[in-house]
Amino acid sequence: MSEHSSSLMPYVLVLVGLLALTALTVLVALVDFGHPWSDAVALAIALSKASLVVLFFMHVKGSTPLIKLAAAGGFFWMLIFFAFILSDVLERTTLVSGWE
Amino acid sequence: MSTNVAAEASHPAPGDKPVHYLNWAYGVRSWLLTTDHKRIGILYLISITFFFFIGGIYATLIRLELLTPQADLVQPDTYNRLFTMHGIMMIFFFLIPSIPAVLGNFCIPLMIGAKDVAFPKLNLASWYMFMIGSTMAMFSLITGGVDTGWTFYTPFSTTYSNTYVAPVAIGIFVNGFSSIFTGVNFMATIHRMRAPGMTWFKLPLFVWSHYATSLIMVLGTPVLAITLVLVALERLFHFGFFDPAYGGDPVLFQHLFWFYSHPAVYIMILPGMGVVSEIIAAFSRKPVFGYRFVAFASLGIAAIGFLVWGHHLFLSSQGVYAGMIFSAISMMVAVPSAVKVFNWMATLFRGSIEYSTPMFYALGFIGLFVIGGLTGVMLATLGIDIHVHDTYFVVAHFHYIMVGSAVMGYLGGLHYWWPKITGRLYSGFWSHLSALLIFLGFNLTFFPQFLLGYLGMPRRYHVYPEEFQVLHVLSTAGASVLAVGYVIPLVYFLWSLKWGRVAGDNPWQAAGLEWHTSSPPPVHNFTTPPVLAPDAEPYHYDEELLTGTPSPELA
Amino acid sequence: MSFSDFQLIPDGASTLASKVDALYFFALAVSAFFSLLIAVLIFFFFVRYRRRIDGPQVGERIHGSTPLEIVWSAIPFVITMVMFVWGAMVYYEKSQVPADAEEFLATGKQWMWKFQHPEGHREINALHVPVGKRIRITMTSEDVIHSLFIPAFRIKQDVLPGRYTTLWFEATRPGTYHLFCAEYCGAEHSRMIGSVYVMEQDDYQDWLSGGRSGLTPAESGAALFTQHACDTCHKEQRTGRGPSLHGIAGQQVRLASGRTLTRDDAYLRQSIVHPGAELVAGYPLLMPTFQGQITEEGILHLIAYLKSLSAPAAEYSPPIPPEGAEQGPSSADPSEVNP
Amino acid sequence: MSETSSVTVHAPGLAHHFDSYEQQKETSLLGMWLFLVQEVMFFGGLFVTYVYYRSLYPHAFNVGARELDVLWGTVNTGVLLLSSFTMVVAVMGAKHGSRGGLLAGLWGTIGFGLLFLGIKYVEYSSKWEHQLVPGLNFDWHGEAARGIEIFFSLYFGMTGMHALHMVVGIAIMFFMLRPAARGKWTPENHNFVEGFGLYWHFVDIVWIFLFPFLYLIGLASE
Repeated sequence: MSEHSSSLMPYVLVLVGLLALTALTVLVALVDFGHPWSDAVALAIALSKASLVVLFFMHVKGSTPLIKLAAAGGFFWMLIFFAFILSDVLERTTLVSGWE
Repeated sequence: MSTNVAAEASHPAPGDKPVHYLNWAYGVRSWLLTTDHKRIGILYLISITFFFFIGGIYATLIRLELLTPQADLVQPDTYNRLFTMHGIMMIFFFLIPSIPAVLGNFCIPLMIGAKDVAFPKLNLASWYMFMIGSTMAMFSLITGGVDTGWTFYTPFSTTYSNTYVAPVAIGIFVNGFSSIFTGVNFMATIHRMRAPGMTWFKLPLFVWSHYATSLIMVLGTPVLAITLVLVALERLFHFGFFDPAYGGDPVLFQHLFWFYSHPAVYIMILPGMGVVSEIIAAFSRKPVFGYRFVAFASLGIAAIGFLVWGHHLFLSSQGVYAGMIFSAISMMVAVPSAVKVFNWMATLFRGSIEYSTPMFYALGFIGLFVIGGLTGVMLATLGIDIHVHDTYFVVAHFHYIMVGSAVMGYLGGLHYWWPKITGRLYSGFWSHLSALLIFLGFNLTFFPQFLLGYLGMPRRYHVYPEEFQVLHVLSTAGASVLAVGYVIPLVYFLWSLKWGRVAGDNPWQAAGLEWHTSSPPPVHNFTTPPVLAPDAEPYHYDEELLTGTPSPELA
Repeated sequence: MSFSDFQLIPDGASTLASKVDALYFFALAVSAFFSLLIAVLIFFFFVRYRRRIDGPQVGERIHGSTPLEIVWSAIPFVITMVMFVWGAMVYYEKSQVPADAEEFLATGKQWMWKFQHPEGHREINALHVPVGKRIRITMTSEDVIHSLFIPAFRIKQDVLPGRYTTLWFEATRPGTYHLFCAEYCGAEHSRMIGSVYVMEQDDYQDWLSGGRSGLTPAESGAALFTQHACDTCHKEQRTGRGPSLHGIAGQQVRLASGRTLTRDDAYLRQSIVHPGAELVAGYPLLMPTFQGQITEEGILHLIAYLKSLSAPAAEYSPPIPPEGAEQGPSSADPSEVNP
Repeated sequence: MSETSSVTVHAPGLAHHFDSYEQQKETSLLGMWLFLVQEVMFFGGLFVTYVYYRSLYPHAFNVGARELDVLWGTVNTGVLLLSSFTMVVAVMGAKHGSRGGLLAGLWGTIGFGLLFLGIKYVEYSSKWEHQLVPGLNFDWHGEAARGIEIFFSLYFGMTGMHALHMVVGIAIMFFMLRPAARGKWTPENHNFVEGFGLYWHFVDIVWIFLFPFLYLIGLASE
């Protein structure tokens, strides 16, 4: 593990960034970007915030490859889980005009 | 490997009673508060044996009822509770913990040369979670049982069933954490606790298969947990999640349920495959053919096995193309499975094969797994599944995998490591006999069910058309043989504890670190921590190894 | 056919049956080959390489062979892909409902099957069908999930509440065959069974004319339409408070939320049971919910009626319901329906 | 783990089955991360249910979300982010042997955590008054009622599971206060504090995703 200095300053900056992104996500929610884009923007901001927390607060930046793998692996597997379940529902709702 | 191991087992001075993990402390407290992985393995062994026989009693009643086409032994309500509780007991409280929590717990630290698992307290917590979860399930059993089938399909489970669904669901939820804790523990142990020199490709294949199993436990079990929470919320508070009456979609439940419950089958079978690799190598006295391929096949089965759950939904009104994707991926599980079988065959080739009980179980495992696996491919074939879905064909298929393979693997492993666990040998004659009875009884029980399935006999029927009776009678006859076969080991294992011959440290003259400590092992596994030489290899058998007493079953 | 004869393969009585069987026999042959291969190898090696007192005490140290691994990975891969493609073709055929198939209706409920013929005949736990005709069954459930399974036709489809599923077949051999519920549905699951009677077409016509036919689904739907006073708002021309329902089935519709949907059976069902779920653009939510007031069968009838309403409303004349259908409906007071 | 010399006299805080602090620390961090992977899949099940029903009832979800209070949601997001920061303070305190820093961080986190739950309570009770609690007290007149019922089932399911994780976390922190004051955690071994910090940050991340997808959807289009 990397030895950081005892300064809290970097974490304060991260906190400020997180609060700013929170404000940003509320503000852009007031703008209508059209169907997929509003969600995409909200998701992008949420992912940025989560990345900040994971990398700095949870010290993944500077940790061993194994820890990085565990962190990324969990997220990756959840994406697979999403992709396969949604492959069914999206087929039924959009490709074939199915039940609503 | 023995020549490469720095530390040999300690042999106390003659006349001195050796201190080991079983006798260093006595009393209930020393067991219930133990953090020793070996003692926790024993705790699990006792608990799951109990649930195995409870589940077996249900199975017996089911088979007796099905002797005749009419409902003459039990009423429909009772029958539905019987097969539900049989499934729940056997799957969640016996099969899933069986090999990992008993043999894996006992052997993995020994095999990798560690003093204990990474998180000994978590290991104990896992057993307590198991006990709490199983107690809740037992509570439901005593107060009237559950009739939803072990699959809890909605909206039947959330709205229409009048039985104790919620306590059982919560029991399985709690028990899920026992599984998750075990998985986390094994993964951390295998990553971080290996002895110096024990590199990844020197690990026994049993450890590899448990690594793959742990992946499934960690990635899959939480999804079942949250699904059962949603079922409980819908049932208890009428939150809308799965019942169409509230706008929900019951097919989503099936997706979520099978996301765990299909890979759960691999939680049962992968450790069994690990056991078979160990046994085949030990009793052919050969390295496992294609070691790396067998190791990666375990990971391959775990990874691909996660992406095939949709084959349970081919007829649930899942999308046609989604069904095809799931079918194609399901087929691919056949490849790593076949790789394992062929490698085991090649391991037997030019071996020095010993006729022993663990070997009988291992070979029985392979034969039954081949049948179970190939019929699994048939079920994954969309065109065949239209007809055999939800029939006895499915019942026969998964019993070939879960009982034919997983239970044979478990019993094989138990016979293989019993001398290490207890320091005693069991009766050769009785163990051969019971292995034979189990193999024959199993096939007589479940092979007719393939035929029944293709004839169209649906699952979960307690009355059925008369033309199916002949095959049902055969099946019940087989079940009675199977039952005898399962009771015999209970007797001779218990008998061996007191009267069995003393095993010695390495009765099979097997390679592997676990055989290089005393039987039963000392409290901290090794008197001197083992170190592997750089040129050490797994399953290294040569004439030098064969010192000491000859194998007990040959003698 | 005789039930007492012992069989290993069930009777096949549909066009699909021979296709499923052919695939099954292929898979069976593959499975038998590999099972026997492994069994023979086990026995042969077990005997040939058994440890003898005077023989080698350890096995030969063979570590592996990558070419062999590739070969025995490729063989199962190729075979399973053949099975996948073949199986997918059969499945695709099963899932593509022919457009010209006659539409039967089925509802499952704990624990019985209710069928209705296009001519209006109703049956419970029995289904009479003509040989050589394509028939599709539109199915739904009143309660839990069921599954309609006719082994002789090698056909099965889950029946879900709140959703329509379809199963189609063409019977090829007259006879009496089993009909099962294959999805566990509660206490009397194993008694949710019946018989399928496949008849020669002439016999079927005789059977149809012999029984009391009752109303066709569309006629029953028309009766329900007036009985529930739907016609007070949904008029033929766009003069009512609700949209005209003539010729809408299967057409695109723009919703208040801005999306466009096809008005298929599922949409029509939802619009009756939960009118507010997806509002048509331009119409306020005035319609009350009919959840629990009309049976699933009745909803199927209403949909059949809506589908029978043709688009050119100008020349349209309403179908004349047969005698007996009008008493109930006409007596209903339109003012009772409070929007 | 490369060290072969077994430690006969164990150092304080080093469990018997580990050879070094290094091995113990790495192992405990790995174990915690694996536990979090499990948590990801647990909440993943909830999120997939959300996405599934949102694709079925897009309009109803937008309408339902308008019943939530964006202001309270935003404030709570800020509160939770602050609690994550105080958790960092606690871990830093433990790492540098500062008992005061550790205790201040823990108290701060407990305080913000309780504040979050308090605001959540205010929100929940207003949903109860507006008859928006599915099953128990739900009455919605107007369009898209069924989709809205599902939305609120998910709202309570997801925020409830999240709140439950916070309650567990706060309870654990109360149990950590005494050992923290007594100096149980040293710069060599504060793995428990660090592992708990990971847990707390994870709970924060869950909220980071819950907030926009429950509170902010359809804000512009409806």
